[in-house]
Amino acid sequence: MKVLYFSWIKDKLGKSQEEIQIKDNIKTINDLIILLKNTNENYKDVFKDISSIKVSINMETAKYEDSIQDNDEIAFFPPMTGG
Amino acid sequence: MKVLYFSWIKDKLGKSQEEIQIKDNIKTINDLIILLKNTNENYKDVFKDISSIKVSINMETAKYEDSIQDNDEIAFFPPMTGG
Amino acid sequence: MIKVQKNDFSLNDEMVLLKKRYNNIGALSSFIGIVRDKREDEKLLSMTLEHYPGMTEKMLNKINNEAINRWDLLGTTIIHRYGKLLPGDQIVLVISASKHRKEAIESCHFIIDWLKTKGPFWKYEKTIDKGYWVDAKSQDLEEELKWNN
Amino acid sequence: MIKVQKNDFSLNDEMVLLKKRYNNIGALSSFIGIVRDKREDEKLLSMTLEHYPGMTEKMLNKINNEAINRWDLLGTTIIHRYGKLLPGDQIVLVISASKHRKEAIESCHFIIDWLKTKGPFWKYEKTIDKGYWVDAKSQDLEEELKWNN
Repeated sequence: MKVLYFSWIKDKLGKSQEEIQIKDNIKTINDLIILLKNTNENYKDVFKDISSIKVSINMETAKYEDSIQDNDEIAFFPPMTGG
Repeated sequence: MKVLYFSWIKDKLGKSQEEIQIKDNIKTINDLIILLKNTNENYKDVFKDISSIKVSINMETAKYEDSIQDNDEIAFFPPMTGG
Repeated sequence: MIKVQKNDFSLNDEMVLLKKRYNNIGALSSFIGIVRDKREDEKLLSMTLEHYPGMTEKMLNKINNEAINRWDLLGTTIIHRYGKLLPGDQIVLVISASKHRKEAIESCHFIIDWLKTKGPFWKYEKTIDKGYWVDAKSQDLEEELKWNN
Repeated sequence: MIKVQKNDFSLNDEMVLLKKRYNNIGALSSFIGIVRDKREDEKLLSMTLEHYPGMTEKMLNKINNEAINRWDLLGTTIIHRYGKLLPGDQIVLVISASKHRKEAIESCHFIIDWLKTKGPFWKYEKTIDKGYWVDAKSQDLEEELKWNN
């Protein structure tokens, strides 16, 4: 699974994207966040308040409870500031 | 008193402006319209429905009951269509 | 800045002028009115704008000042043409410059709505057969009234 | 027509394009967003726009289609830049062309409001001392919500 990070999330993690191998128990975005938070302190820090973090699945805005599959492209980013 | 006409009013009267000598009994726009209607059939026709005619005194939108003086510039025109 | 003129105008030139004159512009909102090709279903040949010289400048200044009083603006441009225009010709230009978008967009909208009902212009449209003085639209009055709140 | 690009754009060129492409345009409404000179009270050195390639095009098309569905429009243009920009640089352009002014003005307003909260862009501002990721404004969300009625 390809996971992308933007803005201050990218800065805090020190990377803009990564490949993550997910197992069968990772069924939703929420599950993925738990997996990431268990990796190291950086992820724990980034995802400590998920109310300020938006997520997309395959470039469509998504919710934390939405299902994900291994070939999905997931992105985490703060609220958009276009225009 | 200088009186100006615009749009179809100008066309119907066949003139865009004229000098009118007013006497002391002409105190308001309403009085002026009565004076004009008594001049000839053209004026009578133009002013038969004054709800569709706007008036200005010295280039400021005015009402029919507003007072006028001999040195004022009066204009009659249909509702504006700017922009 | 307001101008009443027979000649055409350039949106680009006016934008450049505004940008030179004011610092810290974050939003530029503009509106251009153009002569359409048709009058109802008839082909339009020309549109002639008659105006009331002197009163036009007075009213455009009034509209401009009203916008400046209502919104936090950096600068505005209003140019209104008169005389004989052809389909595709530009009639009117409004630009509002401000720090933030809301002020620029709303004031630009306001100015063009007020120009419709308060700018002393009258339009004469010519088709192949006939000429018509354009009637004011009741919808334009409604658009004006929404700014009274 | 939507474009996501690093390079600058020309309002004039885009207007000319729209006019060539569509007949009977009566109203052209435009909005340009520009990098301001300041961040709060500090002098701004640059603003870098990060975006999400692929999703950006998807969202801009979505916003454009929504405008076309909601209003009777002849054509629209949305150009959004990314990369490093300096104070005074243009960020975004929206143009709406329609027969009548109300449709052009409202749809242009709608598009820029939706771009603010739905365009996958993030702004990094640099001052002399520091760099800041720009927070989304709650006011922008309110502006977006008014289009739900």
